[in-house]
Amino acid sequence: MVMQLKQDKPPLIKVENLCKFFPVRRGFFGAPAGYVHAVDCVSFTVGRGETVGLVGESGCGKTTAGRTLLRLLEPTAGRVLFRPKEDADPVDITAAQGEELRRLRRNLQIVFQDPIGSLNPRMTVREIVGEGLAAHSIGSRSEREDRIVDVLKLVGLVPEHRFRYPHEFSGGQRQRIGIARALILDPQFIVCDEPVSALDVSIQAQIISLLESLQEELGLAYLFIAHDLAVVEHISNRIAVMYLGKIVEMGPAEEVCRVPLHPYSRTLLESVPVPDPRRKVKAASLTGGVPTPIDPPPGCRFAGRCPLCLEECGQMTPPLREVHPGHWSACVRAEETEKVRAIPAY
Amino acid sequence: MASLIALAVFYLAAVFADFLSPYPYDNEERSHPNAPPTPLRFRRADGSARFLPFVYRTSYTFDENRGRVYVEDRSAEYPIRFFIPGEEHRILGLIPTRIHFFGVDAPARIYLLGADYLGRDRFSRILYGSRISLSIGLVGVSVSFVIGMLVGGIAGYFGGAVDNALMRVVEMVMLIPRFYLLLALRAALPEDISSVRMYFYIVFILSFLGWAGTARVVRGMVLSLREQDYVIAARALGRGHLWVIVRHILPNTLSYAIVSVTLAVPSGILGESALSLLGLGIQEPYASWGNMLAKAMNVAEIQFNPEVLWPGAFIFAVVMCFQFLGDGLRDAFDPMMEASGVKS
Amino acid sequence: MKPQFNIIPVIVICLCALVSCRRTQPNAAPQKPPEASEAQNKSGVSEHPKAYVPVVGKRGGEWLNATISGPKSFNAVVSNETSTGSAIGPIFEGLTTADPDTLMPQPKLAESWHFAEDGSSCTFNLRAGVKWNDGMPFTADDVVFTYEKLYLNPEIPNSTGDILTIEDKRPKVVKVDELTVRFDLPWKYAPFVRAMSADILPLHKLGNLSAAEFQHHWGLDTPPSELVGTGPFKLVSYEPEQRLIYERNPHYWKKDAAGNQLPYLDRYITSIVKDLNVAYLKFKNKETDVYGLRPEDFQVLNPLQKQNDFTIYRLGPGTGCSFVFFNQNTNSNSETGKPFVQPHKLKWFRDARFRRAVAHALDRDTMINNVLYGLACPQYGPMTISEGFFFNPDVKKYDFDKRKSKALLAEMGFKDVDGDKVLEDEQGNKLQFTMLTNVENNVRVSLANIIAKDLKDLGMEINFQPMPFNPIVAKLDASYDWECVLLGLTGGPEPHFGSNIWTSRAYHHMWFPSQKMPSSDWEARIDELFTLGVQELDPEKRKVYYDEWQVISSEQLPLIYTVVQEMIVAVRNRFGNIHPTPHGGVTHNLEEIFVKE
Amino acid sequence: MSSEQATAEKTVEAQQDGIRPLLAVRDLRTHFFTERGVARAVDGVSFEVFPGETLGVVGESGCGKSVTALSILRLVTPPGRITGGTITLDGQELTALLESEMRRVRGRKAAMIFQEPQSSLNPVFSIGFQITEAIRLHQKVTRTEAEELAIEMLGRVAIPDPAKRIGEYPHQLSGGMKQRAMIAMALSCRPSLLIADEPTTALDVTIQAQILNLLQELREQLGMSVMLITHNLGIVAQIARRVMVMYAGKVVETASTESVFHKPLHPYTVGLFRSLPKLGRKSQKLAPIPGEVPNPLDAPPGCRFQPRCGLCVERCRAEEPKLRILGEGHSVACHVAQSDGAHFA
Repeated sequence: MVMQLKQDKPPLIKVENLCKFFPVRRGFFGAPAGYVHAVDCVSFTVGRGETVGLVGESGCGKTTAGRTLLRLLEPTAGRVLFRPKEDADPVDITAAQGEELRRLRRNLQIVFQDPIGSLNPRMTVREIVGEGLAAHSIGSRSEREDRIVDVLKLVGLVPEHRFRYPHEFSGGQRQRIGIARALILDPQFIVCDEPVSALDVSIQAQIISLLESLQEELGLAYLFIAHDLAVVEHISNRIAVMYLGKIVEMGPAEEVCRVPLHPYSRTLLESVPVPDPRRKVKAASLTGGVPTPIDPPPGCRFAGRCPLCLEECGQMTPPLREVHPGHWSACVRAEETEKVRAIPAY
Repeated sequence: MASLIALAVFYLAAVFADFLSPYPYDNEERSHPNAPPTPLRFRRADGSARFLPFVYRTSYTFDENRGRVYVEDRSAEYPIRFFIPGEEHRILGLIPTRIHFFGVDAPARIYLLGADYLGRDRFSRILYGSRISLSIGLVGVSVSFVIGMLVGGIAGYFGGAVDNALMRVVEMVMLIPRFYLLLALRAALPEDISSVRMYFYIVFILSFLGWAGTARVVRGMVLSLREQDYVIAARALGRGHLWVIVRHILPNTLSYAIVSVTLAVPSGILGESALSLLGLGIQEPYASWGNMLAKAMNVAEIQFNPEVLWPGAFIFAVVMCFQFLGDGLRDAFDPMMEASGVKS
Repeated sequence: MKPQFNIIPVIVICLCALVSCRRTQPNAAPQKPPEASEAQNKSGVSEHPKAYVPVVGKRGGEWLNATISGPKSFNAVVSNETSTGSAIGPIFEGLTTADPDTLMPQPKLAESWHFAEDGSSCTFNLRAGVKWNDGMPFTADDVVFTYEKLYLNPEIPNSTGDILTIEDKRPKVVKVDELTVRFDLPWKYAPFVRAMSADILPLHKLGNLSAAEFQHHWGLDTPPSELVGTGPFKLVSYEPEQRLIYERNPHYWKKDAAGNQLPYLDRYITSIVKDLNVAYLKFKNKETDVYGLRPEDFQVLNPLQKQNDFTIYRLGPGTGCSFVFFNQNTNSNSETGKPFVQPHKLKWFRDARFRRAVAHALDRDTMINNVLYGLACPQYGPMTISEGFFFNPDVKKYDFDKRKSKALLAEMGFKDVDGDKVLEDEQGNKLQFTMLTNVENNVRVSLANIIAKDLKDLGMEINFQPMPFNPIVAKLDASYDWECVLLGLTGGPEPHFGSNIWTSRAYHHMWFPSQKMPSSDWEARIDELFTLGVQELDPEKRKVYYDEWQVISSEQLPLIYTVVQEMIVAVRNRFGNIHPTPHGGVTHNLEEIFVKE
Repeated sequence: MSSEQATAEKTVEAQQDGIRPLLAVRDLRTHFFTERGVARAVDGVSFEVFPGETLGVVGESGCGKSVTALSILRLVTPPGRITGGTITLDGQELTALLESEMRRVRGRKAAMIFQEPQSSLNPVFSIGFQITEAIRLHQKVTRTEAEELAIEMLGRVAIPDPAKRIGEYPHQLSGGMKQRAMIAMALSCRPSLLIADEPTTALDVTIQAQILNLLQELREQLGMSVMLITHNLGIVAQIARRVMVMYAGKVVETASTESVFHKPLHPYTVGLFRSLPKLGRKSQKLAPIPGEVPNPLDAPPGCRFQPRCGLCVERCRAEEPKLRILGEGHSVACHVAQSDGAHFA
C-alpha cells in the first residue's frame, strides 16, 4: 500500500498546529473587534511524490492554509517542517528568514485558480516563466532560455509561445503557463490552489492529466486545494476535509469518499449531483448557513448543522482522532457515521 | 494618434518659439494697437502676381465711432522672407542667432493673428505663451503624480494606520472645491512676486491640487494588486518586496498613471489659464495663454477684435488633444480589451 | 439728492479705487462757497452745455438702470461707499445740493440761507410743506436731530462729521423755529454750505435709537417701508443681488412749472448685475435705459444710436484719474526696526528729479490711444478740468521724452556700470523696484504695463505685480511696505475735501502718511495753503492758494498723474428733461425726467 | 424552410404526439458584430421546451448557451443582435414584438435567474421591495397585496421567517438566500417558463443541492417549464428530462437525459463524459478532449468539433453536419454517428 510506504518514511512537509487569524477592525483606528479564525490549528503531512487533497466549501480556510504554509501569509502560530532530502534535517519554513527563506522557495511553489489574475499582463510568457531563474540568478542567459523552452514543452506549450503576452492565450493555456512558472525552479512541492475550478470540463481534464503526468515524471508532491470532490478524489492519495478553519476529516482518498467518518464530509459527498439520470438522488441538504468564522464559540463548529449532534458537541472541540489507521476524524460519533451507508460510486 | 502628432507639433513649436516667431514676446509697436491680421498679398498693385506673399505697411486712424481703421500703404511691398535676421535669441537656449524662421523687413510688420493693444504680435506671443502654458501643465501634473504615486503607494502597501492617516489627509484635500483651493493657495502666497517665481509657484499649486485623486486611485490599485496572484507567485518564487513593487505592482499602475497624467495635463493648463485670466498668474509682458485670454473678458473687445480669442482656441485644441490622447492611451493600455471576446 | 452717486456708479468704481478717499466727500455735492454763489463762472470748463430749463412733462413710466454692486446697507450716515449711496440716493435729500452745471450750491430742503456778518453762524430757512414719504411733516426738528444726534455725534464715526470737525470743534445746531435752523460755527469754514448736502433723516423713525443701535440700523434686512425720506422716490422692494425697485413718493414737495406734482416717473428700477459686460449687454438689449460707457464700448454703441433709439452724451473729462506714486516714508517698522523702504531706494524716491524722470517717461499718447480709444486726456495736476472753478491749467507739464528722463537719471548719478541694461546708482545699487496696481481694473493694468515697459527701456528693472485691491490698501494704510503703486482717486470741485490726502498729517497722505512734522518744505507749504484756503471765504482769494498747491504738486510730483478718461453716458431717447453733466450724471434731476410719448 | 428545421419539427411530432411545445425556437441566430469580425455565438439553434418539463442545456463556456437564453427574452445587447430565426412562446412570436410588448412577456410569461445572485439584486433596495415591485409591474394589485404575495413567495422558496426577511437588504443575505430571493422574484408572477442560467455555479455544493431541490419542487408545484443552463453534467442528470448539448454556437446532440447519459452518440458528448472525474471511480483514467474550443470569430469549416474529434473523416471538414434523428427523440449533428453507437467501437 502506498499509504504505508509513505508512513515509513519521514514526510516531505509536516504542518503542525498551523494557525492564521485575521483581525477584524471597526472604525478607522480601532483595535481589532475580533479575529477571523481562517486557519485554526491545522496539522497534516505531505509525503514525497504524494498528492494531498484539501476540500471544503468557500470560506473554510483551505486557500489561506495553502498560502500560510508557503509563508506567503505570515502564520499566527504553528510550524511547517520541510525536509528537502529524506535524510536531511527538517527546516522550519515558518522560522526561516531572508536568504534562507528565499532559498527554500525554490522547492515550494504554487499554482493558482484564476488563469487571468495569476499572470502579470505586462510580462511576456518568457519573463513570467523565467522569473524564478532570474530571482535566483540561475544559469546564463542562454541556459535560462533553454530551460524556459524545456519547461514550456513539458507543460504542452510550444516554444514560440514565450514571446507572447498572457492575454493572447486561452484559459487552459494560461493555466499551463502558471504551471510552467511553478516548475521552472524544479520544486519538490507545489500547492495547487483550485487549479481547475475556473476551467471547462474538457480543459479541466487536460490540466488534471498534465499534473498527474508531471508528478509521475518529476516526483512532485502536491497539496491540491479544490471544492470539487470528484476532482480531488481523482487526483489525491489522501484527502483532508476542512470546515471553518479546521480539518474535520483526513484519510486515504477512496476511504474518505466512500466511507466518510465525519457528518460534514458525508453531507458534502451526498450533495454532489450524480451524473447518472438513473440514480436520482435526493440530496440530504443541510439546513442553515455556515456560521461566522469570527471568534467562533467553543465546541464542534459543525454542531449547529449536524444531524448527529449531541449535547457535548457544543461544549468542547472534538479532537482529530485516528479512527482507522491513517483515517482521522474530528467527530465523536465517527464510528456511527461509518455505519450509515457507504457513498455509492457512480 | 492624430492628437499625438498635434501635441508633438505644439510642444516642438513651444521649444522653438523664439525661432519660429517673427518677434520677441515683448516687442511692441505702439502705433499698431489691436492691429488685425496683416493681409498676405499675392497680387501686386499693378495686378501682377507674386509667388511668395508680401505685405504692406499699415497705419490706423480712429473713425467717428472711435473704431480703429487700418489702411495699407501700397507704395512699397515687403515680401515675407524666410530665415530673416531679427532680434537676437538663442535656439534651445544655446545657439545664439539672429535668424528667425520668417518675417518681413522693418518698418512693415507681419501679424499673422493680429496684434494686442501695444502692437505686440499675437502669433509670437502665443508661441512664447505655449512655453509656459504647455509646460506648466505637464510639469505640475508630473510633480503631483509623483506625490500621488508615492502617497498612494505607501498607503496601499503599508496599509493599516499609515493608510488611514494618509487617506484622511487625501480626503480633506479632495473635499475642498478645486478652483477655490487654487485661489486659496494663490492667496496664501506672497502677492508681489516676479513672473519667474510665479511660474514655480503655479507648478507647486497645481501639483498640490492634483495629487490627492491620484493617491487615492493608486492606493486602491496597489491594494488590489498586492493581492493579485501573480504578485503572490513572484513572492513564492523568492522575489523581495522591492522587486515585487517595482516589477509587478508599479508597471500595472503605469497605464493608469500615463492615462491619468495625460488627462490631468489639461486641468493643469486650464488651472494656469484660470489664474492668469484672473490676473493672479503669469504677468505681462510675459505671455501665457491665460493672461492673453484675459483681454477677451470684454464683450466689446471680442466684437471688434475677435482675434483676442486665439489663445482660447489654442487652449481648446491642446486640451482636446490631451483628452483624445488620454482616451486613446486608455484603450491601448487595456490588455483586457483584446482578451475579452464574446462570452456565452 | 446726490447727483454724483447717480453717474452710473460703475464708472465711479472703475475709476475710483480708493473708496476710502470718499470719506472726505461723502455728500459729493459740488458747490462753491456761498459768497461765490452769484459770482460768474471762472472755471476752465469749456464745453458747458446750455443752461438747463426743464419742460413740463407727463406722468407715468419707468426708469431702468443697472449697477454692478448692490447696496451694503441703507444707512446713509454710517455707510461711506458708492453702492449704498446710489441705492439710497432717490430716497433722501439734503439741505442743499449742487447745480449740475455751475456746481454752485442750490436750495433743496432749505429754501435759502445766510451767514452772520462775522461768519460765526449760518441760518437755513427750510422749505415749507415738505412731507416725509410716510406723510409726516418735515420740520427743523428733523434737521437738528440729523446733525446733532447723528452726523455730529462723536459716538457715530462718519465722514460728514469728520469734515465739519476742525481740531475737535464741531458746529452747534439750534432750532430757531419750526422752519428755521441755525448752525453756530466755531471756525471759519469756506465750503460749509457745500457740506450741507448730507441726507436729512426722519426724527420720528430714528429718534428713539441709541448711537450704538443706530450704527446697525437700516441694514439690508430693513423692510423698505421703514426707509422714510423726503426724496422723490421710495423704496418698495429690495431683492438682494437682483434689483431695487422704487416708486413715486406721493408726498414729494417739488412741482413743475405747470404746478404738477413731481416726480413724473412711476417707478425707478435698478438691476444688480454681475459685471460691466452684463450691464453693457442689458443696455444694448434695451433692458436698461442708461449706461456709462467704457472707452471700448463707444465704437459699438455710437453707430447704434439711431437704430436703437438712444443718445450718447460725451461729458468731457471725468473727475477721477490714475497716478503713479512712490513711497517716501522715512520711518521704520516699530516692531522689527526695519525701514519701510530700503534706504538707497528711499533716496531715489524722495528725489524730485527721479519722479520727474518717471513723469517724462509716461507715454500718455499710447495710454490714450491704445488703451482708451482716444477717449481720454493727459493729466498733470491734482484737479481735472471738469472740476471747475479751482482747476489750474498752468501746472507743470511733462512731455513724453525719454532723453529728458535719462538726463535726469544721469544727473542723479545713475549709470549702467555692468552693461546689463539696468542702471546702477553711485553706490552700485541696481535701479529696481516693484510696482503694484489693483488687478480688478483692466484699464489700469494695461496702463501699468505701458509704464513698466517704458521704465524698463530707461534702465529700470521693474517688477510689475497686479494684486487685489484690498491688500494694496493694507500696504498703503498699515504696513507701508511698498515701493511704487499705480492707483486712482475721484476728485471733486472743492479742493479742501482733498485735504485728507494732501496735508502731511493726513492718514491718507499716501506717499508718507501721518507725519508729525512735514518731511519736506513743499509738504509744509501745502499744509499751509490748505489751512489758509479753508478759512478764506472769498473764492477768488481762495483760488490763489489752491492754484499754488496745484503748481507745487506738479513740480514735486508726489503723485505722478497719467490720464483722465472721458465721461460718456448713453440714455434712451424716450425720456424728456435729460441733462447729463460730468458731476450730476444723468439722474441729478431724476424727479423731472419723464417718458415722452 | 431549411431541412434542419424540418428535421427538428419531425422530432417534435415523433416525440410529443401533438402536444404543443411551450417554447419553440427555430433556427435562432444571434451574432455579435465586433470590430474584429462577426462572432456567431448562436448559429442556427432549434429546440423546444414542452409544458412542465425541464430542459437541460449543457456546454462549455463559449458554446452559446447563455446567449440563447438571453435571446429568448430579447435581452441581447449590442454589438449582439438576433439576425434570424423565430422564437415562439405560448403561441406568441417574440422576435416580432415591440420592446414594450416584450416587457410584458418578461417576468409574466418567461422569467430568468442568473448565475450571480449578488449582481442581479439591487443592493440599495430591500428584497421585499424588489419582489413587490416585480409583482406590481405585472399585476394589478395594491402594495399591501403585493407585499403579502412577496412574503408568500419567500416562504415558498424556503426562506425562514419571510415576513421579517422581506425588509432585509441583499448584503444581509448569504449567497444561497440571495439566490432563493432571486427565484422568488422570478416566480412571483407565475411565469410558465423559467430560464435558469447556471443558477448554482457560484454556490457551494451543499447550497447547490438545496437550490436544485427547491427548483424541482417549485416546478412541480407551479407546473412550469424550466430551461436549465449549466456546465455541470451531474446537475443535468439529476434534474432534466431532456438534454441539449451545445458546442460552438450549435446544437450537437439532443435527447432524453437517459439516452444522452447512457448512449451518447456525438463524439463531443462522449468526450465530455470521459473528461469528467467521477466520485468513487478513482482508478478510471481521464480521457481529455484534445485542443481548445474554437474562437467564435474564426470557426473551422465543416463540423465545428472536427479539429478536436478523433472520429473525424474527410466529409466532416467539408460539410457541416445537420441534426439527424438517430433514435427515439435522439438527434445528433454528426456525419459519422450511428444510432447504435458503433462508431465509437
